[in-house]
Amino acid sequence: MRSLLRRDLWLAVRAGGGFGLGLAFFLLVAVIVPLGVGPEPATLAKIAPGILWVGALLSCLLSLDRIFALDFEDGSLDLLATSPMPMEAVVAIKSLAHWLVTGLPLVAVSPVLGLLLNLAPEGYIWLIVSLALGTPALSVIGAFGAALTVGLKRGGLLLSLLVLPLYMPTLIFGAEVVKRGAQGLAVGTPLALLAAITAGSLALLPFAAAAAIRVNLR
Amino acid sequence: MRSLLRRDLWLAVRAGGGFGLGLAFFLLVAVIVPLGVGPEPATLAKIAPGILWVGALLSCLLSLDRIFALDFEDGSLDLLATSPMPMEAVVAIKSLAHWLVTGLPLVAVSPVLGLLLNLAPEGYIWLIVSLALGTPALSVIGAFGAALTVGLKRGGLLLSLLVLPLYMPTLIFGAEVVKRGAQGLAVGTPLALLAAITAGSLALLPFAAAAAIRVNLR
Amino acid sequence: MNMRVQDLTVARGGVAVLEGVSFELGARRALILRGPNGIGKTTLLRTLAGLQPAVAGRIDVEPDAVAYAAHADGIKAVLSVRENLAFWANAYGGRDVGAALTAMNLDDLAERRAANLSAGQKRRLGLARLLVTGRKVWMMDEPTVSLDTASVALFAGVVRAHLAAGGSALIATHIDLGIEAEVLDLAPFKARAPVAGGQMGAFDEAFE
Amino acid sequence: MNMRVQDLTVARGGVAVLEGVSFELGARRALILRGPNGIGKTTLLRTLAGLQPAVAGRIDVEPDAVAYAAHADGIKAVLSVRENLAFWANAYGGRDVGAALTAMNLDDLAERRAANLSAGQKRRLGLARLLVTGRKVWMMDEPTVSLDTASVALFAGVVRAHLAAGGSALIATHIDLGIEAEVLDLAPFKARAPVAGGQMGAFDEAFE
Amino acid sequence: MSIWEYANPKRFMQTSGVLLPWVTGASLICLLVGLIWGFFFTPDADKFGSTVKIIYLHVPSAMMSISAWMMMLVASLIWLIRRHHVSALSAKAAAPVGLTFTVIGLVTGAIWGEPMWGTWWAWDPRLTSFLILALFYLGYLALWEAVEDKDTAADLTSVLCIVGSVFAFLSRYAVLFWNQGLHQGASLSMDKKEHVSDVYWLPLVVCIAGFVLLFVTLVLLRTRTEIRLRRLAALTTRERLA
Ligand code: HEM
Ligand SMILES: Nc1ncnc2c1ncn2[C@@H]1O[C@H](COP(=O)(O)OP(=O)(O)OP(=O)(O)O)[C@@H](O)[C@H]1O
Ligand SMILES: Nc1ncnc2c1ncn2[C@@H]1O[C@H](COP(=O)(O)OP(=O)(O)OP(=O)(O)O)[C@@H](O)[C@H]1O
Ligand SMILES: [Mg+2]
Ligand SMILES: [Mg+2]
Repeated sequence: MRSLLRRDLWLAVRAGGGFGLGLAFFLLVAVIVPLGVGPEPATLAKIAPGILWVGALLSCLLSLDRIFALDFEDGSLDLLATSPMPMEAVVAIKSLAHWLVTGLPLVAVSPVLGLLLNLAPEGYIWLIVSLALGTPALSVIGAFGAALTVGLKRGGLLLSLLVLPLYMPTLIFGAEVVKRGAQGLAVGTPLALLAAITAGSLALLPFAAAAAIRVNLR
Repeated sequence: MRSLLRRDLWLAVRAGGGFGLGLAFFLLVAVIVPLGVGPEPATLAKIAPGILWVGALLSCLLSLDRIFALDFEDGSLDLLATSPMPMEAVVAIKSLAHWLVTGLPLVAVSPVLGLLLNLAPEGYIWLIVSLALGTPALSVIGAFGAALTVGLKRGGLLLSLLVLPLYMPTLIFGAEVVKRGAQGLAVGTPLALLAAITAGSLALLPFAAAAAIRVNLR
Repeated sequence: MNMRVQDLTVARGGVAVLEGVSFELGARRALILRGPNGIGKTTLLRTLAGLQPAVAGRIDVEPDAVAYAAHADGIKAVLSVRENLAFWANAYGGRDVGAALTAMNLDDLAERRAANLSAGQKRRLGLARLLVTGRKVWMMDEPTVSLDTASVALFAGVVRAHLAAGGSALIATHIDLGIEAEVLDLAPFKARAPVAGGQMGAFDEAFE
Repeated sequence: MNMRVQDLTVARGGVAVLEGVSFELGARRALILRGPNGIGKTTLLRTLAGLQPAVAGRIDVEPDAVAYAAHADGIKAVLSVRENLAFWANAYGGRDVGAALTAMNLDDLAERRAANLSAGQKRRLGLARLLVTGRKVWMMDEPTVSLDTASVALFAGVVRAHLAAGGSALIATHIDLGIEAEVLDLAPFKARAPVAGGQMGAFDEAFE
Repeated sequence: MSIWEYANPKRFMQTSGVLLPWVTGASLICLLVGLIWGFFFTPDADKFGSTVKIIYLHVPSAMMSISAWMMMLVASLIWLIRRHHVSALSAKAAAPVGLTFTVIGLVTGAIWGEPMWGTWWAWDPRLTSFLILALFYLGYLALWEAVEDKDTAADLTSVLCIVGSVFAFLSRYAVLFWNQGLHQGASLSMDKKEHVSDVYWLPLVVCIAGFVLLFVTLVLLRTRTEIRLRRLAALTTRERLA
């Protein structure tokens, strides 16, 4: 188990800087949106929570198809499936690795991007909390989508199509937390819902994903 | 030449519905942004031009890594490089195929998404015009990025990182055209600049991309 | 008895390719699967490895006894030879990789990135993986592809040592390995066409 | 004279692997490249095919005379066998694919999607591509990988016919094809280590 | 005789062939009666004029799109547990029908929303989960298309269907948990009739019956088509192998 986690992290770091790139994409989204939308601070402040969450979501999404696809292509997935590791554990560990190289760095730099987008000062703490709570769900939901599409060439877009609807509740409540936080309102309800979504997906989706992978390998 | 175009289109259509999926992603972006940002029509109308262009850009981006990567992995690219087709033509044709399955459908459905995002009625025509003029640039710039990253595993995010900065001028002027159009202002200048960018990239980038591929193959 | 297969039918793409395959594989024994291209060797091995369900028949094998080596080697290009092997060793319970490297003559290449190996060197690495699994039954799909004569002999020696230690091996191959082994010719088990009484998928049969 | 190579040095990963390779390849002649795994056969063939630059030496070959078949076959899984071949036929100027299909015994599989081929069937498709190129010099990297004995014989027949029609062939292989051909053993050309006077990349030499 | 015998394709073809004309007829009658009654023989509402009549399209189609997903859920579970191919094919057959109902529900809802709420679209919980459901229909269909082996496709789409049913349940029951939304609650339940008076209610029930029957008709028809397509594929394979 631990060796798989170590390998996946190592591969992410070595093969073209897993860390750096997830971040860079997040940064770029935070930069191109003001470019597209225009620079008025009031508008930006208003849309900042939403855009930051959308950015986090898209930068997770972009790296998803690689969770299993590389292992499928070079035959490792077949070999992992015949190894003593249960497929559920493989899925869980690969989601964890994905979160460590994508979600966690996003959480860490999000305050800086809040600055770029003129987020209200009260919002920062909630931005961090909501991302920390929500990004694990993004990773594990994404792993489920990646498992469904693993054998398919050009699975990338199909993957997005399957995964984005599943991301929506996380996005809605995550952005809601930040939005309310930025306005100084109570964040209890959306935060609880966000936590519930994360807990639910973490508990159930690895099984669904493992089943999908086994089907895709046959 | 024509056989390559036919093959690429055919591959896109057969392997999981190239057309439909690019569109679906565009649709999804147009849907998740209001989810994140909040539903007030006034805010949405204001950011609509920018968001629509960002959506178009991201949905191009997502399918980019497949322009050459699939051909590289199965060895076709080596064989194409030793075939009588000049690599420049290969790049040009593959960009064209990418545009036909991604850019063109985006142009066609963009008015519907304008509706979702509450775009001002005067903006629709300029949305279509600017996308029709700008998306070819997105495809060919993307092909250049894909050529630079073709040999690298996990090239997807690196590709985004390289390509997004190159997309920015297109994005800025494209969104500007729509924004001004929606407010009933003159769009001449940004439109001319957009056209210039597209013409320039179409004329020059296939050569750069072909050179990059040759380097990556050795 | 390390493995017993009775009256097995295997299918690919919903079409039965082999039917009625039966064999036994004892300890210290090797069985070589022969048959022309497309007869169904890969399909049979994948079924035995548990990657796809059998259409009919029984497979008896001790749990956790099988190690499978496919056409593809599952090598990570950015990891070194040693790291690649160490990962699989850990996955199978932490055996030492040094012996496996030496056995497959990879010592000199141990710190080389796998991306910089030649086709045959990659294959040697793929085969070294079997040594670190510690499993009794090795199932190999054309293991000697791309290997030169010296490496084929090296590999034959490794298999012989595995057999001598009580293991067994099931090998699909087109070339002669120089291992004393029974040969199972798969041609007689070729599935009959459905019109001639052969099997189709369960669904398609329901129409008859 | 279809191809002449003089004093060629080829490198991979910035390190010379073969130096001083010279040979001539006339019409109606085949040359078999031999050498242990990792000696540099693939590197040599890629250099000759123009995919990578030579470090030193000359390659003389008519323009547009070479067709190259690599380790990987460049087959699109979602296209049928015929479509795959037709694409390459068009790329090389529109030859008829029927004859190539027949020659490689692919007629029965012509409408099958390439994803559903076995390893050997895929390889036959990869080799059929050479037939539709209409090129004179065929360069092949381990063409018989995964092929069964019958298919190897079939392939040898195809190569013989190509030679008889004035073509020539350069084949890297570990097994015996049964084609009457000269053999070039690459072992003597193995590049010396830089300390022993061998070549390094241009950059590294500039430091001397 | 067990109910599972109908899962035999041959048996299914026979039985559905007998049933089909009857359900078709019944659904046409219900739809005609319900829609004509609803559109032409009910009074306009006091405040909103004739727009209220959209109810006869909106409510039944929105209901059916959710119910269709639930039917697909049941069919998928049967496939996963009992491996009856007809059940997988009926799930596949229901998807485009459900998607069409969903689109009708969305469009009529939007058209109705303009006079009622003053906006075409709002991000209210029911509406949002309904939209996500529509996207799920798209994804479900795309996944069926993308996978070549039909049994594999059935397995994968079944897993997706199970996960997606969260949103089907949400779009039906979200209004119960959140009251902040714009959209109507369960105005049709028998005990809460105060929302809709009898004049509207009776034709609506007929319309709903008509949509249910229409759904059954279309699903039977499409399942038969799917079965025939599978059979065609089997015969072609057979011929090729012979
Ligand atoms: C785009 C806008 C709309 C959407 C997506 C939408 C969607 C839905 C959905 C999903 C249902 C639930 C069906 C079920 O639970 O089986 C429903 C029911 C209903 N809708 Fe809408 N709707 C929209 C607009 C409207 C408007 C503007 C009105 C009228 C003011 C309206 C009135 C109703 C009524 C009366 C019901 C039945 C209530 C029930 O039994 O739960 N809808 N709609
Ligand atoms: N979808 C399909 N429909 C019909 N036949 C198929 C399908 N997919 C694969 N096959 C056939 O199944 C057979 C079994 O293939 P398999 O890969 O097991 O052969 P193999 O014995 O390993 O051959 P090789 O020696 O070439 O590797 C092949 O003849 C292949 O063409
Ligand atoms: N970056 C690198 N640094 C040093 N050596 C390298 C590097 N990349 C490749 N090599 C070595 O170059 C040699 C030539 O490889 P090549 O693939 O040409 O061999 P080959 O003769 O085709 O072998 P095979 O029969 O196994 O296919 C190999 O020994 C390989 O290990
Ligand atoms: Mg095989
Ligand atoms: Mg080689």
